[in-house]
Amino acid sequence: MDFDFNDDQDLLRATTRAYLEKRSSIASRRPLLESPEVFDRRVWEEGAELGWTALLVATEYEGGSVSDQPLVDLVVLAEEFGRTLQPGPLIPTNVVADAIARFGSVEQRRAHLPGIVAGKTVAAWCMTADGSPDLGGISLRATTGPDGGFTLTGTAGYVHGATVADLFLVTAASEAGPAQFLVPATSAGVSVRRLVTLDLTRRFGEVHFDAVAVPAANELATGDSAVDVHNRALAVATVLQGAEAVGAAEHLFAVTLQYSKDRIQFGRPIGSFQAIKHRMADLAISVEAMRAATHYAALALADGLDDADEAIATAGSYVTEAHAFLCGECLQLTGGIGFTWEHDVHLFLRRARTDEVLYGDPPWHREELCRLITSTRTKEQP
Amino acid sequence: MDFDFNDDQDLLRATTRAYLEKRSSIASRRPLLESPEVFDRRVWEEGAELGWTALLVATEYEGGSVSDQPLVDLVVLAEEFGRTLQPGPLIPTNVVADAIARFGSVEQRRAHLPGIVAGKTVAAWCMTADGSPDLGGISLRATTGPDGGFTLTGTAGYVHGATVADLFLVTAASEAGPAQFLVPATSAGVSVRRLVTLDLTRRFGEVHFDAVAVPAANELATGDSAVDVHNRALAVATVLQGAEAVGAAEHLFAVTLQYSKDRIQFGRPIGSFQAIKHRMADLAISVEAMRAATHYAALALADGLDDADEAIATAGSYVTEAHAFLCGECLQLTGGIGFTWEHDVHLFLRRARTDEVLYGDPPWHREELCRLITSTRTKEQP
Amino acid sequence: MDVRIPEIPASYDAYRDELRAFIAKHVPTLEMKPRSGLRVPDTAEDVEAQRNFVRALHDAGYRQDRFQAHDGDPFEQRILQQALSTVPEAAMGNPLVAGALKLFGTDDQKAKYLPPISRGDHIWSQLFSEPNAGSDLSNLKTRADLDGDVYVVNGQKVWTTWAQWSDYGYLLARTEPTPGPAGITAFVLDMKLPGVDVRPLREITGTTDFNEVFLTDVRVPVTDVIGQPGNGWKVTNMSLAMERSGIGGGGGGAVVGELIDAARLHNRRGRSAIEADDVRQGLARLAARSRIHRAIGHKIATRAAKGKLSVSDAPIGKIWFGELNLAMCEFALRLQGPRSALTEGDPAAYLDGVWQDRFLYARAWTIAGGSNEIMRNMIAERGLGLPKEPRGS
Amino acid sequence: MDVRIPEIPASYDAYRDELRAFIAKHVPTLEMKPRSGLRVPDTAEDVEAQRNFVRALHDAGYRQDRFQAHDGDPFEQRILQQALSTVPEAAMGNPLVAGALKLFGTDDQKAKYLPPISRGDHIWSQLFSEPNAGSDLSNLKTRADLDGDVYVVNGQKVWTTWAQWSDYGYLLARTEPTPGPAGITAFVLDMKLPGVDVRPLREITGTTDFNEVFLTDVRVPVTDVIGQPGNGWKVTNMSLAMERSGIGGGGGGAVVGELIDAARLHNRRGRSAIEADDVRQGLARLAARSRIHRAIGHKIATRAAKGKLSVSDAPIGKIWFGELNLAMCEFALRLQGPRSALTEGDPAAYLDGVWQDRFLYARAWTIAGGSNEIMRNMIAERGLGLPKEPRGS
Repeated sequence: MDFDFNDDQDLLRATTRAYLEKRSSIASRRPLLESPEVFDRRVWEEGAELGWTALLVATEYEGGSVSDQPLVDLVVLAEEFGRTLQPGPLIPTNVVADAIARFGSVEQRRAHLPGIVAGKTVAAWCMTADGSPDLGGISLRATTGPDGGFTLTGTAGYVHGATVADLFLVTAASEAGPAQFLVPATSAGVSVRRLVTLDLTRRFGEVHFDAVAVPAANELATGDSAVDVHNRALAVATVLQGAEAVGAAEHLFAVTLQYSKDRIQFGRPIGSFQAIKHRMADLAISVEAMRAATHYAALALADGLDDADEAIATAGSYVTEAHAFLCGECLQLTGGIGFTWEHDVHLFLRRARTDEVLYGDPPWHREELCRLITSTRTKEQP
Repeated sequence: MDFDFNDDQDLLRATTRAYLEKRSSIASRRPLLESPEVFDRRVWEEGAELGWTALLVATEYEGGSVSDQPLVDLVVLAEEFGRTLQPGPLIPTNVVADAIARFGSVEQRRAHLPGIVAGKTVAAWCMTADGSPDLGGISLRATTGPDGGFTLTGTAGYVHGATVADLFLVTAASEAGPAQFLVPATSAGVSVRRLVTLDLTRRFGEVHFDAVAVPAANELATGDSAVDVHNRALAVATVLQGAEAVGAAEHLFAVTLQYSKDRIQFGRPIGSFQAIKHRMADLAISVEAMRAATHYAALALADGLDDADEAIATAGSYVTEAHAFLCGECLQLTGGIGFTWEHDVHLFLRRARTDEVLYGDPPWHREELCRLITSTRTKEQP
Repeated sequence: MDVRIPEIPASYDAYRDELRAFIAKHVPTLEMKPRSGLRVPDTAEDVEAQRNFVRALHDAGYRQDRFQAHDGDPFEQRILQQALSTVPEAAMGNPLVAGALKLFGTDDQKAKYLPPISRGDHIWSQLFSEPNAGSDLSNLKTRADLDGDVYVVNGQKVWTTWAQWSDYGYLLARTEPTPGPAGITAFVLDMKLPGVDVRPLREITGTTDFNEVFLTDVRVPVTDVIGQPGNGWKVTNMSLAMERSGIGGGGGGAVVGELIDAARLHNRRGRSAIEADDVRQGLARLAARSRIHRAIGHKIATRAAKGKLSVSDAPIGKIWFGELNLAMCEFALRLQGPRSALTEGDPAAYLDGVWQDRFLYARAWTIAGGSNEIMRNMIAERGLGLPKEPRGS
Repeated sequence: MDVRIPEIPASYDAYRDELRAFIAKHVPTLEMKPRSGLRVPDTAEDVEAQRNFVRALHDAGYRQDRFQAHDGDPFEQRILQQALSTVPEAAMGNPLVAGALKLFGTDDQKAKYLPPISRGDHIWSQLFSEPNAGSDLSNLKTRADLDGDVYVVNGQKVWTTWAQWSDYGYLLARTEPTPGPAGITAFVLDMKLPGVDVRPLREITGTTDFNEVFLTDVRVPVTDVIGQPGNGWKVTNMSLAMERSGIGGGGGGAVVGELIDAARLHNRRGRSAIEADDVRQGLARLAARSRIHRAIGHKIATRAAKGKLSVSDAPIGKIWFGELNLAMCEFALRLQGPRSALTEGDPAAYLDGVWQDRFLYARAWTIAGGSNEIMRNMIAERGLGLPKEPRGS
């Protein structure tokens, strides 16, 4: 029983935090909030040297992890990304790296993984058109050509990193069922429309595929195997999204706690008023719960525990919703000052509300969890 | 705009409260909590003289109200009944009186109303077998005999007052659709099983009809008209149930507020702790909301306002649920002392939980409300 | 028991028709995006267009009695209020001072200030909150020191709606150095006086609805005191109570209808969200809260008419509205699913992001004008008689 | 990161099988209804039957290390704990004192008291709370005045589980007249001493799980002080922390399963409740909270193992469990619809009213052992470093 990070992971956290505070703090990115692009490719490449894109990739493709639980290592990074509201597509790039590393052919791994690991290839995940994880939500169609290649037509929505991505992992409906393809952003017929989002700290795109020709060699999976790719990607994304929320929540809670100690009204720190104190206690409980849920999901997925699916659905049910609630409470407790554009709390709130809906919203994960626990109950109680 | 009781209603309240405190206080009924019967027929007959059973009945049948809004008068009584957790079947007896007065033949009115008004005839309402207001939940079957009479067979559940009732209003499925009958408790084949309930202050029964012969003259309504009777009865019961909850909540809140001022911990009244204060404020808001919802529903039903259905469904959605929550909060705030059998808070909590499910539980009323508001929206926005 | 208000006689139909036609003809098209209701214009042109519209209404005889010392014909007033409630272009500045002037103003002040508010000639704002006097308004530090027949005002105000376009401010400042409510005085402040420096403040919505106002050696004539010196706390509480019951009095019915529309339009797992039981239950909960809001309003109006208002009435109304409004916005966002991430300016955003803006702005109702925490304290301490929180040193 | 505990080797299968067979053979059939788990027996015969069962377990070598000064074989202990966790007949009295004795007891005390607890020869209860010292335990008024080599104890205790069947009590009393935590001393109290008067207390559940204990001139030898005189607050806090983390550490998985059963069985508007989206969402919420409860337990266990427990850990576990347990009971009642009105003794009551009893008893977990309000204060003040509530005079 050691449900905590190890020393190497603590070191990874310290290194990452120091780097992000120096090179990509929230304050340093303030001027970019309303600009078309906020991603800094140099930061990404420097981050790649710190392991941002390497953890889920084997050493033979230039990757490497700090522990034998690479996903847990990645949780450390995602928490730090959340804490500082990073713009970089840590989640989609690693989802794509993981998919290629686990499901790709040797040629595909050789072709893409070293670039991703080096930070040269930014990857994004085109899940569905409507942003729901249900594969029924795919609008993309893949038709097979005479040469064995494919033609992709349709749209993928709510794609984090689409505006800067070099490579897309694209889920499409093919004649053989769902299928995944690796599509370079430079392919003819690919275009990206930048979305205007509530979140100001990241950029999302709608990716249009207008008869995009994809060689057969770029097919990653098809049929049942494509469903596996999708489910694995969704599980990894849910864990990492939870970890970003945990990092953000820990930070915003700490800031709000400090504010409640410093802000004097009626001659007393507002944190001395018991109604505020009990709400802070409730938020502290909720942060602990978010952390426990996320870390357990990471561990269960990393080690392939029997209850990994339930653990993922639990994290998806609870964490982003609790985080959004926490941001609202922190805004309320920070009062008028929190209501200003200049205070960071709205950046956290805006991002938290967006996090809730990116990889299956909490009601979606709850339906999953209900399905899982009721099917188990049937088995146990025939 | 005068959304309050008038002077005559205030007088009715004062008279009722004084009588109940003298003749039927909670303390006086303590020894009966676990006895088979808790209803006192003398109290009921004396109450009849105070108008408990007369308000919805016309003067020609010995009835009479204190205002031109008899249902609002009755809300006053129901609030006082709730306040002192009365055992008497105020709601069902008045529901039955109302049904006979509005839908009965002259003969039926003459036969039953004077006895009800005088307190000699205690009436109970056999709604359905499963306690749900859906007419699909009726297990009672009425078959027509060669003499034009009916034979009733089946069960009605969760009937308040069944153990002491002289007359039942019975809903059954007949060949002509749903139908209502007036069935004396002494009819051959009628038997009542007393239920063991969470609520200790009232008695409920399951009424069994074993080939009970009912003359044609006792048929109150059939078909569409029977649905009207049912809906009207449910509306009246929902309003009065809300009023009982309001009276109970007002009293329990006042007791708990006083306790929070008197109970000293850490050298201070616990009501001086802000976390407690804010919860008391929330309960005060909730009591005001319960009151406003119930009074508006009573008014809308009494005056036949356009939005009466929505008003009833609103009260049914909110009031009993808010009341049950309030009782739980009062138990928590009264701490260990409230956890003892001797303290009254559990009697309120037990009754509140029962109130929630008697005449359509809050989810049932919410589905009604949703149906109503969505159909209106369709009309307005074609 | 009765909540009916007298029906407007058919003889007023002509008045209503003329008014509607007048509004339709004169209502300006502003540059500014309406978003979730008009808040505060971005440009002087828009302000001038609004001002001209209000003047035109006034000059045509459409005068709201809340801005005037005398009341108009009640039926005409109701028709006017109903018609203008859907025309945010007619709302200009913060008219809170009108109540204060009516209750506490001198005859000269009433004559000088009320008609121009009514006509739209003067735009007003309210200079109450300070950086360290938010929830604890009585802690305000802005000083007004008597110097002959003027007060010299120094200090900083914040959360001032419309200050950037205001002609006058309803100012609270401290004329005695005692702490707390005593020693606070209410003033009329001419915003064009030297030393008044207005700096617009941008909020989390991205819009600029509020301002900071810096006051440096501003010389305010003693004749611009409202009520008596040192009496400002009483003047304020009366006008704040009016504002809070106003906030609490708004309806919510229209908004529930909008939630139904959103639930019908958006899908969940392949079917319309409105078919899902949890969505239906949630809609009904909000609809019930909205209807109860109206019923609570009837209760408060009844007590007001009988002169039996409780100190808890305004806070109850304000909390109920603020929390319901926020819950509706959150519900609307959740109905949109992934699409809720899109906001104003994105062609695929639902209703051009109006719910996203409302969601962010919703906190203005739970924080401003006395936060819900302060409102709960008022209910508990002044309404329920629970012991007061000790003030720190 | 790892939450696995070493698998129990197959070599222990025989031990487990024998234990199960032993329990099945010896577990008594009590007169008392089990209801929501065994709480406290109503009759001396039931107590004796339980005692014989615990003795039989002990004498057969099945000894739980929490009652003993030394630890047993870890695998055997795990098997024993798992097996006994589903056998409430083996739980007898309040063993909180065992931790206090292990940490603070003299060798004589350990030798005298620990083995009989383990064997079931002595039943213990905990004499902490008083009518005016509930949340504010440090306000306790029970006096223990030194008179030669005995303390003379006077006072009243309440909420004492099992006192009516106890041989010994773990008593807190004040040996110095100073207010607050200082001057409190922990004692072993022989419940058979003259002046100990136990009066069973009936709770809202209708059961008698607790007692009042009146202490009048009870003469307790100085050798029965646990730890040092005046040190009782420290002794208590250590044992309460152990109790709270125990409360927080329970699982909830089985209960979620019971909710699924209830949702399948009961109908809503003509179909199984489990088909309704709001029921499914509600079930999933509770299942998630239950799983998170376990994960929080792993976090706390990890910190405990590293000696890095936070003062917030036990309160977080206790609040989470208490609120989840109550929410599950409320959910189970609501699933039953009208049937939820029926309770123990009614043939139509669902599972003979077990959920109704659990619902009422649920408040014991949110009030007793430090109410959730006290727990929130501990988290805020001691965990988060927020200012302490001022104590009144």
